[in-house]
Amino acid sequence: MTTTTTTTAGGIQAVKPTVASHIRDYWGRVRGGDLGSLPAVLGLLVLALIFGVARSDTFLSALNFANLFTQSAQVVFIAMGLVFVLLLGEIDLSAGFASGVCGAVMAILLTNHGLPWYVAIPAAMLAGIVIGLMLGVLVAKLGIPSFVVTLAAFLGFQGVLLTMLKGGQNISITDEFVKSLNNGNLSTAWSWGLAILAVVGYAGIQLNRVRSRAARNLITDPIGIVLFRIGGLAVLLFAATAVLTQERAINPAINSLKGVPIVVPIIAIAMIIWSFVLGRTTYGRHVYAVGGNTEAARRAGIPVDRIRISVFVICSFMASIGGILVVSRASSVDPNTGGSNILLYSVGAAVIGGTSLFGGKGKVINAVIGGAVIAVIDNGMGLMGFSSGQKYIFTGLVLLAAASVDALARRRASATGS
Amino acid sequence: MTTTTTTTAGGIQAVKPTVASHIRDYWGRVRGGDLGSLPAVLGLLVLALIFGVARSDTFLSALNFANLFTQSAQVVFIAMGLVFVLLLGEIDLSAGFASGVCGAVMAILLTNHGLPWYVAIPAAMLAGIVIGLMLGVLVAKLGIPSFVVTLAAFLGFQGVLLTMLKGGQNISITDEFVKSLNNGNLSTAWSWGLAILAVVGYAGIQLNRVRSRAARNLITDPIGIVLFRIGGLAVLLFAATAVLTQERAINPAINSLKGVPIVVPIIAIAMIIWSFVLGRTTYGRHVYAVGGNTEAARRAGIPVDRIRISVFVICSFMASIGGILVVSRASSVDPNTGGSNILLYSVGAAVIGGTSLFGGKGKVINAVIGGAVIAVIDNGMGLMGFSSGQKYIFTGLVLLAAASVDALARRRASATGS
Amino acid sequence: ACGSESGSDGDSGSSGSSVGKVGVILPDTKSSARWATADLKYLTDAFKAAGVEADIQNAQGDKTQFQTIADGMISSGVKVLVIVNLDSGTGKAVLDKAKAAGIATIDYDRLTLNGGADYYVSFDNVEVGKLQGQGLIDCLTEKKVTKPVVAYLNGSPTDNNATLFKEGYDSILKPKFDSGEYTKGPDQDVPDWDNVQGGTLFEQMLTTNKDIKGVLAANDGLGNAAIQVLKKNKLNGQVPVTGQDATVQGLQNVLVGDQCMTVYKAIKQEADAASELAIALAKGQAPTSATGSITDPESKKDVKSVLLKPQSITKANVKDVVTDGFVTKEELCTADFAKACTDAGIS
Amino acid sequence: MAATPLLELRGIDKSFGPVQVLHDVGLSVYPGEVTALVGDNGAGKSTLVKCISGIYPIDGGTVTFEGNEVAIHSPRDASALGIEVVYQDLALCDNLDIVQNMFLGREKTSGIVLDEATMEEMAGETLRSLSVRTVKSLRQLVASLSGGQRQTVAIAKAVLWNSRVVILDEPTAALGVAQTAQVLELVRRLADNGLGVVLISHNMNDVFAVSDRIAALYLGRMAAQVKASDVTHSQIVELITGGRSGNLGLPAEKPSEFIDITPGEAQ
Amino acid sequence: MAATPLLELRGIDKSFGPVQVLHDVGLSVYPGEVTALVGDNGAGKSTLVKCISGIYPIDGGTVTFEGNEVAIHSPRDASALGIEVVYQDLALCDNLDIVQNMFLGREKTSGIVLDEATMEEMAGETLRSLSVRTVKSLRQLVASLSGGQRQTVAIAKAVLWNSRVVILDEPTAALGVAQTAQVLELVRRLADNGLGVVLISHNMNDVFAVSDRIAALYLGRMAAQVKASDVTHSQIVELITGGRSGNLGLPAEKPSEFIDITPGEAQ
Ligand SMILES: Nc1ncnc2c1ncn2[C@@H]1O[C@H](COP(=O)(O)OP(=O)(O)OP(=O)(O)O)[C@@H](O)[C@H]1O
Ligand SMILES: Nc1ncnc2c1ncn2[C@@H]1O[C@H](COP(=O)(O)OP(=O)(O)OP(=O)(O)O)[C@@H](O)[C@H]1O
Ligand SMILES: [Mg+2]
Ligand SMILES: [Mg+2]
Repeated sequence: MTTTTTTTAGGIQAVKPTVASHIRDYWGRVRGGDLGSLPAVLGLLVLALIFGVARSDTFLSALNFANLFTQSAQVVFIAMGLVFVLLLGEIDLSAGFASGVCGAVMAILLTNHGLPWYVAIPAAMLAGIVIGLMLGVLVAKLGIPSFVVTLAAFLGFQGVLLTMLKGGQNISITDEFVKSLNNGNLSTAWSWGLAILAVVGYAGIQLNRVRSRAARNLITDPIGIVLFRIGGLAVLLFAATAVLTQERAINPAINSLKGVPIVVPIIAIAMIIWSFVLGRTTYGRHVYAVGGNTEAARRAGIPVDRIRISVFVICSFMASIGGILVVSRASSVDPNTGGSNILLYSVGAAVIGGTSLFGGKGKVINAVIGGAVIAVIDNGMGLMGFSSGQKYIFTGLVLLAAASVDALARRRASATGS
Repeated sequence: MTTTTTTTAGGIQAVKPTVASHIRDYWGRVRGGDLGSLPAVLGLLVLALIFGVARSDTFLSALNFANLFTQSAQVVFIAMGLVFVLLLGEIDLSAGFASGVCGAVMAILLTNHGLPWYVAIPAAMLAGIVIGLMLGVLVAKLGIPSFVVTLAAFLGFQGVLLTMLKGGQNISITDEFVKSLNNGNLSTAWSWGLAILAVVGYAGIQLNRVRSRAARNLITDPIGIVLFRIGGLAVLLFAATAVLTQERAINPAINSLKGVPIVVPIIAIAMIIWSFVLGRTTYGRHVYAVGGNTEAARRAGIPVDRIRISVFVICSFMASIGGILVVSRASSVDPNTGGSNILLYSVGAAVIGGTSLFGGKGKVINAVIGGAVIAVIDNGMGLMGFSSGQKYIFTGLVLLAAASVDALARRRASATGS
Repeated sequence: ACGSESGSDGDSGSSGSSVGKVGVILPDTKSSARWATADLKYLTDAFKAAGVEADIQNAQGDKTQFQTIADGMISSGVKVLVIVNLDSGTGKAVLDKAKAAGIATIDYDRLTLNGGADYYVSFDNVEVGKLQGQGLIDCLTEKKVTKPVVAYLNGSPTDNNATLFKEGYDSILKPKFDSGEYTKGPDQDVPDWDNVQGGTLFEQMLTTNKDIKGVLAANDGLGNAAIQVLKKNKLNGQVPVTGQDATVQGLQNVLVGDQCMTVYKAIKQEADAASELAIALAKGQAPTSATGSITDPESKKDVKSVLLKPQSITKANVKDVVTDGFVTKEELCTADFAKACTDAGIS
Repeated sequence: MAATPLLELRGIDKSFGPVQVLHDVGLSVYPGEVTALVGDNGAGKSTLVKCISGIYPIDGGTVTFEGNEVAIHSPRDASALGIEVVYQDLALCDNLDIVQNMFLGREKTSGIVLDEATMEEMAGETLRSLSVRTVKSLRQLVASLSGGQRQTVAIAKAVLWNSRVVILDEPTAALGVAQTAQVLELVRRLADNGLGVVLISHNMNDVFAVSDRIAALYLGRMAAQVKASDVTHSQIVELITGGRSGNLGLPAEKPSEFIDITPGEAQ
Repeated sequence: MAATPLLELRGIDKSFGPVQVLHDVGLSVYPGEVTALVGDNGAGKSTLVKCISGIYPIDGGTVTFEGNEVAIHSPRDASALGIEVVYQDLALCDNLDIVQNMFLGREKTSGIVLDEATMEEMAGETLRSLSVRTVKSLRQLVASLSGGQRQTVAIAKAVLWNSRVVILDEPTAALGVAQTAQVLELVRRLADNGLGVVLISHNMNDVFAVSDRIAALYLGRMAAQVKASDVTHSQIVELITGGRSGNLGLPAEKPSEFIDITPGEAQ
């Protein structure tokens, strides 16, 4: 093995990795069971393949592809928020109905009080923050298990929602801005513009990092690998943009439908922000620490209670955005908004993506990938034309299959390694 | 301090506790935060007081007292089963619908196939065992997180139930034996007989234990405390029996209603058996060990996978009994049997009773006490005449209040002690 | 020793020993907004006016709760029990218990099969479905659509009423399918009547089958969910959608032409009929209003009934609903719909 | 050496439920000195340390820091005073890597972004100074470290900061020969820099090698606090195992509430 | 002393993902002898133990027990062969009490009911023999034990059974003076009873006090396995820290893949 040995600033001997050694290392890690989100992505591909074969004409159409995003927005947002709560080993059963309540706050302000969207949306988000604060204080300060607190909240919010909707009315919204959030599309120019911006931004960050670490003589990823990553992202994003900027209307004569759904950049921005917070800030580090070993975190002087409260705030805040988006999509809110299987789906999304229910392990992007798995299942099932009973059964089976890909991949890996 | 020092068989010096020292010790333990199910019992008393004051005529009536048992049977049974799963730090989201499926198995065999109860009931239980085996194998052998497996099963069983009921029909049962299980009452003679048997049995076991430990020169509880316990149980049981053997029919002329509900001894027997299994057998010890520290258990040679499978089997088995009882009570099964909030209530019951979601901590009796809390809330709310919205909200608040009693008690205790 | 003394905490001071208490159990808040908004109000008003103490509760779609509430009412000594069952099985269990306690029983809105209630007050749910089917046909005819593909967005698979509605519209539409005049499109149930899921389901239907030309949605909420998807594709108004319940949202959709029709059940009539019966029974009188009768298809026994007719609402007669006081003009004719309201003659 | 102690405990009592673990314990830590805290297994050494660092609330007694009475309610308070502790039960976050653990609660940032590069550099230097040679990468999760490697990380974490008092609870228990020597040298160096150091150890050679004073706990009571130069090896062992040695230590009668092994109630 | 080893390892390889921790390791354990296994922190001692006891699957090499090649896939297999291990990371169930932990996996029963009384008696005797004096009750949860008390419980757990080979991974690290002496005596007694004993320790005094043979691991390779009487204290220290001492040990060049500290990729 010929490795170039460089001396870094600290005076420590280190090995400068080459592209080959990097790939070897990655493969070693994969064989060693450190798979990251690979299995979930694999599961996603398998699912896409299955549905693609079964319903090739529709599942793989641009229209359906665009629909996927708008359909999954609520679950993805709640799941992203839940990742924070799960990272601490807590649970928030009330996130679904919290999103319903926040959606209702917005709808009531818009429709019943005639307020503009720039009042109604912040109000809904504020409602989310207040809800989270309440839950967090009960859990952190009184020490009631979060399962019980949020079970109580699950019931309570259901009641609040019913009461807000005067016992069960639907409230329609007509505000075009709000409706466009989860129904509208970006123009073709904006679509391409944002895609290019994203790729350029990513490239900038990656290259800058290599440069600055290299300047301090710390080990960097080989430039080949970095370029490969940037290229990969570019190909993916541009392909998706190309598909989404095609005409996909059912009847193009009546109505043109093209461009990236507005909800895509919304999801992307949320994902980037929260990934940044978790991965690159002190706060995020402390969340992992408290989730990994609360006692160690406390001994390190981390304000455990405040962290605990904050994750509930983040979760409910994200749920409020999920609520806003689902109300936007349905253009109405009803007492079941945020009910049904939304919560279980959201937790499932986070867990499928690789977040542990015991805390300390998980990433925001996992929630997005897991949410995509759930959305694809739901979406594909909708195309298959099963009866209700069959649909439930197949959804369960497909979910299980997607999760087994993950489990088996990790198992195989750990059999050869640790 | 005058303590009598005896020398035990092992040649180790030991202190023979007196009644006074025993009480002192108990108080020390309570101050030290080791409260057992005391707070849950306290919560129960507080609830009974609230509802008793608010609806003194109805809540405290013998009829309502008897109703409490039949109303809570399903949740209590599922919660008892869930304790095993939770002890391992796993979860079973499908227990609710599993109980529905098993109930439907019984109903279909009874009604559609005209089979007798002694075929249908074992068949339903068998269905429960098979379901549990399936879930357990998926979790233990494939290594898929139990949250995902049972979420898939939650969906799948919903579909199975719908399919079994041909898309949404109700199946009524007419078998009198099955219907009596969760509707009938014991005769007065049987009621008293069983109550006396229970007290005598308990006394026998306790006294025998004292005798056999004393014979080996090991420390025993002071006989005064043991007699006090036996007396306490006797007073409690006899008082309850006395209330329940009174006539409680609204209109005794039409229909006499008295005796202990048949479901009471069913719950009691299940509780005794599983408490025995958890507390006094090698298997139970191993369940705690795996839940407390899986790796330590594995290193001690405990077959972790088999234990993991077994708890799912027990859980689904208990769910099947819960299903049988709920079908008995409703005299019918429909696609929503075992749905709604049954699952969350059951997990809530276990958690309120003091079972940890992280494994290693919990007792079967806690599930019964927690189930009682949930049942009292539900029952009491039903008597208050709230609107739907209010009812959800108040149920949430009362649940929270009951849980805070627990949390605050433990907190106070731990502030003075550890 | 218990239950014989009836509660005296009601707000009616006139509850003498001869006037008993009435218990009403409503089914849920999800299958329709009516239970929590309309029935509750009308029944409460009627009982209050008659000075009869009433305990009205909602089982929130939970069968176990339904029974728990019934147990509570029976033990609190009601004299009349009015139930809207969640399914016939539990319904029957409750009715049996009530009868054993000597309580008079009324099936409200839904007949408990083989339950043997004393009275039955209802809109005919199959009839509702028939109106929906007919309404859709009328709209399609009016739009001169040939060989339309019709999609079904049914109610919750676990709700027996959804089955009855479907039976109704199927009976009207099936001949059209059979004759080849219409084509049957996708047919899906919406779990829990969940509008969001309904929207996704319909979106998937439309993706699969791009020439859906008519949507039979089981209620206004689901109708609205379908309309939102159609709107996205600018197909709203061209593809007729049905509904039910005459909700504000549904009526507004009808007014602007996005929704073909809704079914109005004059709930006040139904509530009044039921409360009249209950009040008479509570006062120990023999009720006279139950003139009709219906045969329980399972027990083959006759049940004394009050049967009411649901009404089909299109743009032309939206104002009837307002006139009836079921919705107010203020609720309905908000800024966005003011013009449509005027056009429809609501002022 | 300064006459006034940097940290002084007086009359500390601590019970866990019915069991009293510390009885009226006093301890003085002087700047520039290494105070060894010795005692048998279960004597209460670690409990005392956790009382000082605010992990356990004390039931009675006072803590004086630089002459002022202080109330330490949490590890935050302790580190605000400049007290750093290496705990016996190491308390590392298994899901974080070496660098992340070493800087936990004191992360270096540039702007709001974590400054990983600086932290990595500093961590590498500190570990090198502790003779750690077999760690494969500073980004290895601590869950996968060997016992000695974990202990080194915990020690490195505590000495990275400018503190006034450093308390080390059996820091060399899992360390190899070379690493132990390095840590003892470090302990001496810290004291020489004017810090107050408390070293808990069962190894008498180590104790006598570096400490200026020795405090011996016996069954939760402070048996004696003496200058290391005034006592012999065997006297200290007697204090540890019997609570007294000649005229040193506790009065003769054995505290009545301690009995060898009390088999409790079964179940 | 018997000529054939009771337990023999040959050519053991073990990697964790990309990192190879053990290279071609051989080790022989003879009945009636104490074999000390020494090595620097992170040398791979605990990993080797876990490979023997079936916690980690081995990547290559053979394990021979009493002359027969065996495959050990789990701790159950190991204890079926009569191999008992005291692990460095003690692996106790914090939610169980002392007696329950000591008998975990080997509970005494009468009929199907646990025989708590017998277990309590046996546990008490064993602990007493290990000089444990400050445990308040045998029914105390192990979570509340001091470091040394936990270690004693783990040791007591392993020696309760009739086994053929006992492996102790740094058993005296947290023990006090008296307890350490007891454990060393126990180790010697076990060997004298004809068991094969493997003792891992960083304390050279202890190693030379009780062991018959010494095996030194260096960076995952077996540097030397020699009779204790043939080597000196300082030779062993050289083997530990450098991998060779005079004509003992590994060939001179340093294995290329080990580099002091390799700062990995940030994040
Ligand atoms: N949380 C607790 N609850 C009850 N007893 C406890 C608790 N923590 C410690 N103890 C008891 O207090 C005593 C002192 O424990 P401590 O850990 O302070 O001992 P130590 O001197 O550090 O011993 P070692 O040298 O073994 O580390 C022990 O007998 C222990 O069992
Ligand atoms: N699960 C794992 N994944 C990756 N590396 C590991 C893992 N377990 C151990 N290692 C590495 O293997 C090497 C050997 O570890 P091991 O625990 O065997 O050392 P040891 O000789 O017991 O050291 P100590 O004396 O400190 O206990 C260490 O460098 C450690 O970091
Ligand atoms: Mg200690
Ligand atoms: Mg080791």
